[in-house]
Amino acid sequence: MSATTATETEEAAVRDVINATLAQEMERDDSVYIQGIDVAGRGGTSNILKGLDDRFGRDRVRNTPISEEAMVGSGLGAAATGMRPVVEVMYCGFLAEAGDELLNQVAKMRYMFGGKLDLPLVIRTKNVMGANAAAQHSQSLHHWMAAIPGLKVVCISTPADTKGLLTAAVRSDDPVLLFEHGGVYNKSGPVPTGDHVCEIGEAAVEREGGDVTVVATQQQLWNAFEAADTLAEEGVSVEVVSPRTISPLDTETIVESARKTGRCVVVDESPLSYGTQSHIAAEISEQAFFSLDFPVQRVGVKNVPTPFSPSLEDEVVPDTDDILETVRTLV
Amino acid sequence: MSATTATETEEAAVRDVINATLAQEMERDDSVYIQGIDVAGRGGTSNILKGLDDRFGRDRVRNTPISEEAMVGSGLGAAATGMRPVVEVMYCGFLAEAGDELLNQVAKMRYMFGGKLDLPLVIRTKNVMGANAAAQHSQSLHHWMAAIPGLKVVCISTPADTKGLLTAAVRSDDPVLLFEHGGVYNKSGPVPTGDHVCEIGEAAVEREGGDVTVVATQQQLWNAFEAADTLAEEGVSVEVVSPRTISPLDTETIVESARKTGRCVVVDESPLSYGTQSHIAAEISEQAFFSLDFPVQRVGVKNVPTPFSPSLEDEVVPDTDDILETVRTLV
Amino acid sequence: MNSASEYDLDLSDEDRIELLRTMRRIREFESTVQNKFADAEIPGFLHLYIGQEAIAAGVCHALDERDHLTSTHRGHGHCIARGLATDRMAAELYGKETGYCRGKGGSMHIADVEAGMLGANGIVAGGIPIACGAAVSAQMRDSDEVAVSFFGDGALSEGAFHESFNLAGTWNLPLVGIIENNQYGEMTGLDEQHPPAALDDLTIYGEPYGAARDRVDGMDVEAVYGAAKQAVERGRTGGGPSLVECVAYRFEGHHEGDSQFYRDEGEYDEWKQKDPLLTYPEKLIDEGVITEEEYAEMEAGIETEIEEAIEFARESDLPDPSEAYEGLYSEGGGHA
Amino acid sequence: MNSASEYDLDLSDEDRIELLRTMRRIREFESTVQNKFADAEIPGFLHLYIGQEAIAAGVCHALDERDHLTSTHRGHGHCIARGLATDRMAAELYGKETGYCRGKGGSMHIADVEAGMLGANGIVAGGIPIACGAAVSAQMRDSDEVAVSFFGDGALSEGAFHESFNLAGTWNLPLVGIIENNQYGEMTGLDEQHPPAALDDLTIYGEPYGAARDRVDGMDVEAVYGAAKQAVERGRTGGGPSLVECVAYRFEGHHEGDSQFYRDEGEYDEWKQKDPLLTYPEKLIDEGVITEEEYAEMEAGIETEIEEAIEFARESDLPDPSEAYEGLYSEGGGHA
Ligand SMILES: Cc1ncc(C[n+]2csc(CCOP(=O)(O)OP(=O)(O)O)c2C)c(N)n1
Ligand SMILES: Cc1ncc(C[n+]2csc(CCOP(=O)(O)OP(=O)(O)O)c2C)c(N)n1
Ligand SMILES: [Mg+2]
Ligand SMILES: [Mg+2]
Repeated sequence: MSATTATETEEAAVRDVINATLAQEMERDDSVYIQGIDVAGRGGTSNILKGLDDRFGRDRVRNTPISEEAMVGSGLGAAATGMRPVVEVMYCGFLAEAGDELLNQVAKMRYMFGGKLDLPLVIRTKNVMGANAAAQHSQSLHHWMAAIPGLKVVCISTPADTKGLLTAAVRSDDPVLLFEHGGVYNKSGPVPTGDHVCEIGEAAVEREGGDVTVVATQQQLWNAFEAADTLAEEGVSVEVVSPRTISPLDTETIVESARKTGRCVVVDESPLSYGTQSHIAAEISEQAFFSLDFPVQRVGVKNVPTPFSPSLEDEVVPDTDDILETVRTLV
Repeated sequence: MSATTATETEEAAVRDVINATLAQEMERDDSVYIQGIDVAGRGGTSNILKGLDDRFGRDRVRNTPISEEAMVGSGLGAAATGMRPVVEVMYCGFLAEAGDELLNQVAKMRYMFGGKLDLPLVIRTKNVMGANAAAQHSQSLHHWMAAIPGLKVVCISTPADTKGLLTAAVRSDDPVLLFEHGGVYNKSGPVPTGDHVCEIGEAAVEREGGDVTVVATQQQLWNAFEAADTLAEEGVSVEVVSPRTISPLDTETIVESARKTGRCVVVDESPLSYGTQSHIAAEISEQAFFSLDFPVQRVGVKNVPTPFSPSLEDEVVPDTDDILETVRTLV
Repeated sequence: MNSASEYDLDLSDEDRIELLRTMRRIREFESTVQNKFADAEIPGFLHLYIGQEAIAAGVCHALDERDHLTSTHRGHGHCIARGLATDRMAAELYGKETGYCRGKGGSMHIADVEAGMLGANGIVAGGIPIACGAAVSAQMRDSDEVAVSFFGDGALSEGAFHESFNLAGTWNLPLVGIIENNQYGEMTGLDEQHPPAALDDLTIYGEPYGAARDRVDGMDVEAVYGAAKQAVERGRTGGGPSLVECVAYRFEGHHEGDSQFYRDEGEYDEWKQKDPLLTYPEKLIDEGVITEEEYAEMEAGIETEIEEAIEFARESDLPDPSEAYEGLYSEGGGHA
Repeated sequence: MNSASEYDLDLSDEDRIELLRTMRRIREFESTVQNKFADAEIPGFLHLYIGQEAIAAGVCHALDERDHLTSTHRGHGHCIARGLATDRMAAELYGKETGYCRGKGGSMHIADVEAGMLGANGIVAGGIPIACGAAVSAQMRDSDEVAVSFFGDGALSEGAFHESFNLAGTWNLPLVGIIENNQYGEMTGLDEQHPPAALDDLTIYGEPYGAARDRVDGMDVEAVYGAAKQAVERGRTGGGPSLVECVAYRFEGHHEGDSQFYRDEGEYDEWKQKDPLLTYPEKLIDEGVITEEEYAEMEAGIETEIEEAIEFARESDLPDPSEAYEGLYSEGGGHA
């Protein structure tokens, strides 16, 4: 099954799409509920959930104590017994508080138990980079979760994806970690108005091009669009690929593009060592080896935590210029 | 500074080298102490620490409650205030219980505080694969820790390394995660008798060869030796490289070998997606691109938790045959 | 510490015989797999429940089919008391495809979610948040289901216990925690693992959460049943969480292979007097609930059951290696 | 809830003036950076301590130079009370190279380990295990140092609190926990975050650990001092851990930008009556410890100090971008 084709679209921002999609799924299925810190009242840490408490009641939009282990672990237990919890973990760095639940329980339960058990659990969290929030709040950790077999890891980047992927996540019978991004919440774009489901595990070629493939996620996808525009003016045709799902990764789509262009840049906000870029680059290098003109280039964070000061954070977090510069070394 | 040259050696097993090295460092420096579950009495989960309690007293070999957050977090606090704790986390899967301490505190404290603070903290844990211990106890997680900038991650494989790397770890002013391995504890080999320190961040070319480079860790390093012997008989000369430190990775040594042979296999027990192999392969593919005859091959776990049943675990965990088979596709 | 007399028990003779049978079946299963492990027929780890049978039997007798439970690394007793089949359990221990987890889980991960058994767990305190979630689910579905979590004394030191009970207290969840105080966490005694304030009564850990606290003789199956029944009833009727400490003893090593260097002189013998599989049959025979002959017959039947379970396990096939890549997700395997 | 009269206070006039000065300096710093944040001079997050000044001032007055402390996301008050320099603090908030963390940490991570200040912490309860470790270190080095951890009411729901205090109780560590009950965790009231059993006295969370429990008026700096002094003394003399709840109120938003939709009618005004920066100067003036003029002079001096601190911050340089790759390890940067 591929992404549902939906013709009608309307313009919306990612933050509103998340809200509307959760509302849609809560309307559709009584067993869907939300829990997390300040999800009622405040509407979650980025106010994304605003109004859902009034609409669906405090029983289905539940404020928890500050207890990530209990939030995630109880979500798992509820998912195993007939509910479809959507847990909000405010910042991705707080996932580590529920480290055991994620690594040893959520990811392994179905497999360890012989594959028989549906676990319709969604964990929403957000990557944050570029907001001067310092090392504990400014993190990108989708790669860290993707390194755990048993967790499906999705990164949302565009408004349309947001609807398609979040809908798929809530309807999935597997645990899905949905990484939102602080720098993407206010991005607007067309969103299909009808039922719109993106298959988890399918990448999207967001722009076609022939000279260079840029694989990019979240905020960096938007930077890649910008870079592609600039490069188009320079006569360089960039194909922009959004992995959308980080695990399981759609290597086929990515590798196909790499075979076509022979030149690839992977841009992501994880560290250059053991980050998303390394894995994607390894897959491309292996599978498109004989089609590559140049080594795959990785753009990311040079293996430091995120510093607070704007002058330092700007240095550390990739931007459009970094993408431009890197692409130019290949053409 | 390179590894100290020590001429005299004696034969010893990894488990005994750990014990002796910790004893040596505790003798040398009063601020070194051990804490963990059952470290006194039992001598830790694999009896590695046997006798250290009698020798150094219960004050320096401290049994903790079953509280990984407190074990690791208090280790950090003690390291910041004049002690040199060596914390044992019984199985690497239990690291996740101290997820916040590792990701947000231990790894980031020095950096966030402006670089001024020494944190001489060692966390010893073990990878276990092939012992029918099932998914929660049978894990390899050095890649997961290596994905966190700020943690030095060391994998021990040979008895000589064990002495050199553990000594370096205890004397280091940075947090070091030392991954031991259940399948390596009883491996014997020559160990320098004098003071022996291996620089953290230096790989070792364990065997020289000209046809193929095999980069391998821990149990898989021993398998690689076996494979190299077999292949030598077939006329294939294998260079075996042990990264020793996984983070920061000594890409120079690895890439140099890749440039020489043009053919590489990376063998490790992390998952093929987002594991150690991917990062090492990405580095080789990028830096040795124009010297490679074939794509870098990755041998690892095909993205499932470790199953319990011997028939399944044997399938999942790489062995010498897997290495042989993979090398043979390249020559 | 409460004995059975403190509770208003409603046990018929059949119930009491059933309690005895459950305990006897657990003991027989455990002793048998202990031998098979020694013979290297069973791979991996084995944490035996011998000595603690009264806890699983007593608690599970207080549950309904619709209730949920989570267990520990020492989980065989809970599975048997919950009604899981010993043949599929044995097959799981042998790593066979007919096992409850198709060989993927082994001793530490037996589960049968349809039977409300949400799994043994290799992580200390790992089952508690899961049970807490089952309690949330029960509450949200307006059911009167209860979630019971078994865990050891050692689990009280894990944050997961505290966060779960704090949530249960805040949300008034039908969560029952059963502390199996077997005097040790691995090879370390309680006094090295808990503050003095808690040693005399581990249920003090439930105090901040407003959990109903009860402390019973964990070697007395009827006392355990009485305490569990109260706690379950409380959960079922909206009374919120409970924490029950069952004071007992583990007669075998922490896991098979443990030298048991840590036991105090005479300690074992003292506790052995209270072995529920000595005292309870005696009691039921004394009270005329069962005759010696009937008990011998029961034992023989159980021996046969367990022998057959082992036979079933032995004769079952190991899973095909390709099965390693199945069962990770709803759509199947793990390649990506 | 204890007031100052319950304690045997040993405060000289100088001490009391010092307490006032500390609180006033915190308030001035906070109000000033609040404005600078509104002017977009300060990047990132800002969690203000306004209303809670008596806690930091009272507790830190009970400490010696050799003691250690950990703080929270709301940490400026602890830093100032501990004696950190407001200019280097301001510079850190501005992300300047002259800041305590050379601009790497910002508001949530100010630290000065040499001054025993083991850092603010962006993770709720993140500082507690670290303080626990400082207490282990103090004990092992046979020093009489004490480790104090400040944390909010919300932190009591985190496993890290429980594991740390359980360890402290078991090992009899010189750990003092200061609960700053400011009535909210973010935008959610206490009653949604804690079981009813705990609401009236949050120190009940310390009961299982054998922590000495004390609950004081957190708007009364002398009461706080009295409670802290007892707790610190206890730790110093081998009496083990303590848990002190300081009941207070946060007058500003959870962080700057918070609409404060959640406050109950009249609640703010009621608490405002107890504002330590209204009541304490009044009291000291009433009691003749300080004159109005002296206080006005003190205030003026503090205003100048903080103005200069801001000037220092403004005039300092942003760190050179290359500094981003320094300071990760003892040997320097992060490349690998
Ligand atoms: C998080 C975690 N830490 C440590 C262990 C190792 N471990 C297995 S069983 C055990 C002791 C548990 O003690 P208790 O809870 O009293 O249960 P008992 O074994 O006595 O039944 C320990 C420490 C583990 N499995 N999980
Ligand atoms: C582990 C973790 N979870 C959630 C958060 C988000 N957060 C920041 S402050 C806060 C509220 C803390 O409440 P409390 O401990 O009472 O401190 P207060 O803000 O009231 O001073 C929360 C939930 C966090 N920083 N860390
Ligand atoms: Mg126990
Ligand atoms: Mg608060």
